[in-house]
Order: sequence, then structure tokens, then C-alpha cells
Amino acid sequence: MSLVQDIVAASLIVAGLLIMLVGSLGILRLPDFFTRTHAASKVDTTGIIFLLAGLAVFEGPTQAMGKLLITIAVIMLANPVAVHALARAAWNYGERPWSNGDDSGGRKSK
Amino acid sequence: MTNPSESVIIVVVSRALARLIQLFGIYVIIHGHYSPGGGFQGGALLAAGVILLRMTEGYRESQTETSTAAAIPLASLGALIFAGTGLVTLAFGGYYMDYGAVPVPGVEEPIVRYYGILLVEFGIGLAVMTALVAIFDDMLGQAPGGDGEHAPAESTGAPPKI
Amino acid sequence: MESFFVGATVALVGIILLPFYRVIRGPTVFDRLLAIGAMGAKTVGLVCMFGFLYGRFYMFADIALAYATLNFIAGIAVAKYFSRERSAEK
Amino acid sequence: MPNNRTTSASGSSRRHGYFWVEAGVLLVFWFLMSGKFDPVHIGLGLTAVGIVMGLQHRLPIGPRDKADQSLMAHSFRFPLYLPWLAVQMIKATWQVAVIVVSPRINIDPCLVEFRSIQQHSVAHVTLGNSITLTPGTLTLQIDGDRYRVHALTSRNADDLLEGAIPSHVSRLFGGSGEGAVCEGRKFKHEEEA
Repeated sequence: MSLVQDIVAASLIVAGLLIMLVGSLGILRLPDFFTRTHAASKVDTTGIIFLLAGLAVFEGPTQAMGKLLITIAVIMLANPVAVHALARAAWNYGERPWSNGDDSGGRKSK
Repeated sequence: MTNPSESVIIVVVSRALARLIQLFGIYVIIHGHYSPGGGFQGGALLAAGVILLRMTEGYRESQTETSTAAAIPLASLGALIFAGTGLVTLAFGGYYMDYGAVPVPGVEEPIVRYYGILLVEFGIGLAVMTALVAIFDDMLGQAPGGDGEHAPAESTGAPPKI
Repeated sequence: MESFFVGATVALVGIILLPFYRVIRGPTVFDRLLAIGAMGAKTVGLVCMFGFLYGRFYMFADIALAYATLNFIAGIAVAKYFSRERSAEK
Repeated sequence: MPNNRTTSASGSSRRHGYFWVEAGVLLVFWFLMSGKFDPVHIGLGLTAVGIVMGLQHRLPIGPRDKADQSLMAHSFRFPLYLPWLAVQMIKATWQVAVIVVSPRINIDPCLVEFRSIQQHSVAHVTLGNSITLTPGTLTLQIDGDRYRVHALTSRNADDLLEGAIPSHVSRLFGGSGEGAVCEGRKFKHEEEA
């Protein structure tokens, strides 16, 4: 366990935590459902990948690292699709996106 | 939940992940000695794969994966494997599920024990998976003998062209 | 490194709890579901961190993978449910 | 009920193309998870992959025609695609981070519709996921080859309609990149017909 390995792992983990913080803040701050999906899909996926990559670097080349890589692949495949499914269901349900100059707060239905 | 999903993204990714989940379920059953898990957890994961396909493929298309008609008999078979393995050990004079008591020529006792546990875990996994699938189908109203056996599963839109 | 992991885990718990405001207050039901999905996705990272804290990571990796896939199934099921609700109204 | 789905289209020649890619990916998954290489566990792994592929061979992921065998070779270019996607994801994260952290949220959401000619379903799935992961765009609906995309800013929508991502995905799966974006239009939801 070298020092360089520890530093790389720690910085990746901290970067992942910061990115996930951005994702959480985005879900809180963005104005409507469809803009919040952007925060939940891209930002959270990237944040979790950074965090797990940091753990993988910390772990070194063992079997646990292989399992971490599998988890990264599954999350990268599944997370955007789950958000797409929810956004698609919302659109079909009648939710419509907010846009500039629209005061309805995204609650305008067809 | 009986209609197929219309988004090609959801359908294809669900197929890919259903394979992965089911293989993971088998892994959990087989590696129950070394890592958390065992028959019940692996069976639940296997059932999760089937239920994912039930939701995204639609009820009828996913029948090729695990059919409703086969679920109950397979659950009985799993329970039979579970109980039967224990009874076999009784027949050789051991305690119930005392696998080491079964004399297999040329094989040492720990090995027999290992395969006995593997067989029991397999039985539990099969029973749990098929029982959960049967419960899910029953909640859909699609189980054999249920009200909705011939209910038309009308499609809400054009199916995805793959 | 031990204290770093403890601190990172505590920070991660805080980050996971933030979207809970959206679960309670979210104007539409989809906002709530999205926030729950995001919390679940981050929980996969939390499970891995716990694995490192307990020093038995190879066990927790299996749990994390199972949690990730089940979170996906839950999201699909919820989306499917609301698609059906709409078509039942028509 | 739809009868023209892939399940019935897989037909007799189902052990071509993507079948072996899927089986290979599942085997790699098994051995990474298992980490035991004695004959018993290798045999159990092969049996498990065989069971899973046998259970689900009627629900194929990609095309399994014999004519599509070249697609299997193209799928080996997929690892080269991942670094490009990683860069796009970091760019997307940075964009959202700037928007979220700034005191006044400065966005101009709009919708994009376009058609994209791709080789097959896996290419469409890759394109849909890539759109979701690249900066400022999110796939709302996909119906055949018609996409409806939600864009965070007007500039992201223009970038998508320029067609860099769809033609990239098209070339990844052996297409020519022609017609990767056609009939594209950008609009606000109030202007919807």
C-alpha cells in the first residue's frame, strides 16, 4: 500500500463525494422535474463511478477490484435507464417541462 | 403490468440486466459457503430477474423465460429436493440433513457434505424463485385458474422494432 | 486512512439525506420518486464504504451489486406503474 | 399483441453474432465474481451461463442473423468508445455543477425531436444512453428511430442537432454516419403543435 496509491484513492473519493453533493443540490435547487432528471442521471452516475473507482484504486488488483468494476458497469448501464424510464413515464402522464418565462412551475398539464 | 414496455432502451437493457441478475442469483446460491447468501437470497434474485422481464417484455412474451404453468410444479420439486436430501441421510442412519452419513464409495466425508449442502441450497433456490414468480403472477391475476387467465393484454402503443 | 474513511462515510450519509427534502416537499409524485431513486443509487456507494470500514469488502461487494440491480428493478416497476395508471384513466 | 417483436424474429439461426458476445460477457462476469478456478467451479460456471442463456435465448439483445456477424467484430470497438463517453460525462457533470452552484440558476430548457438512422437496436440503446449521459441532454422518449430529447440549454440542443454524437454511435456499430440526425427540430413545449 504505497502513499501514491492512497493519495490517488483519497482524491478520487473526495471528487466523487463532491460530485454527488452537486447531484443532491441539483435535485433540491433546479426548477422542475425534467431539469432535476439531468442532475439525477449524469451527475449521480459520474459521482458513484468516481467513488467506486477510488475504492478500486485503494483496493489494488484483487478480486474485490473486479467486483467493483462489475458494479461500476452495472450502475453505468442501469442508472441512466432508470431515470429515462421515470422521465418517460412522467411525460406520458402529462408532465410538461418548465421553460423561461413560464410561471406555472412545471405543473402545467395537457 | 401485463403490457410490454414501448421504449427500446428499457427493453434491451432489461434483457441484459435480467441475464446478469439471474447469473448473479446462481452465483449466490453456489457460493453460499464463502460469502453472504445461500439458497433463499439467490432464489430471490432469480425471481427478480423473471419479474423484471415480466414487467418490460409483457406477460406473454416473458412466458418463454419461466412460464406460469411451470412455477408451482417447480416449487414443489424444489421443496422435494430440500426435504428429500434430508430424508436420504436418515435412511443411512444419520440425523436429518447429516450429509456426512451418506456412504459414497471413494469420496471422503467433507466432500459428500459439500455436495449435500449444494444440493439443498439448489432445492431452496428453486423453490423460492418459482414460489415468488407464482405469487407475482397471481397478483397480476394471470395465474392458472385465476380470474384473468384469458384477460386481453391490449397494447397501448406500437411495439418497439428491434 | 481509517479516519478518512469514517469522515467520508459520514459525509456520504449527509449527501444521501439531502434529497429527502424533495421526497417530502416535491410538487409532483415524480419528483419524489426521482429523489428516492437518487438516494438509492448513492446508497450503493455507501454499502461499499461500509465494506471498507468493516474490512470485509468482498462480502459487501455482493450486497452492493444486488442493491444496484434491485434499485433498477424498483425504478422500472414504479415507471411502469404510472404508465399503466394513465392508460387506465383513458 | 405484437407478433413482430424480436422474440419471433430470432428464428432458427440464433447462435450467431451477439449470442457469443453475450455468453462471453456472462462468463467474464462469472469468473470475476467467483474468483475460483478449480475444475468444479469452472464447470459450475459454464453450466450456469448455459442455463441462463438457454432460458433467455428467445429474448435476444442484439440481432442474431448470420448476415450480422460483422457486427460482432464491431462490438469489440466498444471499449474504445468508453473513454470518449467518460470525457463527455465529466463535461456534463461540470456543466450541471456550474449551473447548480451559481446563485441564480441560468438555464433555458427546450425540447428536441429528430430521427436517427442506426444499424440495429443495440445502436439505438447506446445512442439513447449516450444522449442521457452527454452534456445537457436527456432522452425522454424513443419510438422506433424517433427521439424526443429534453435539453438543459438551447446551446446543448444545437450541439445535439449538429449530429456529432449520433454519427459517432453510428460509426461505432459499422454504419456510415449518414442520416444520423435528420428531420431535427428544436422547440419549447408551449409551441408544441
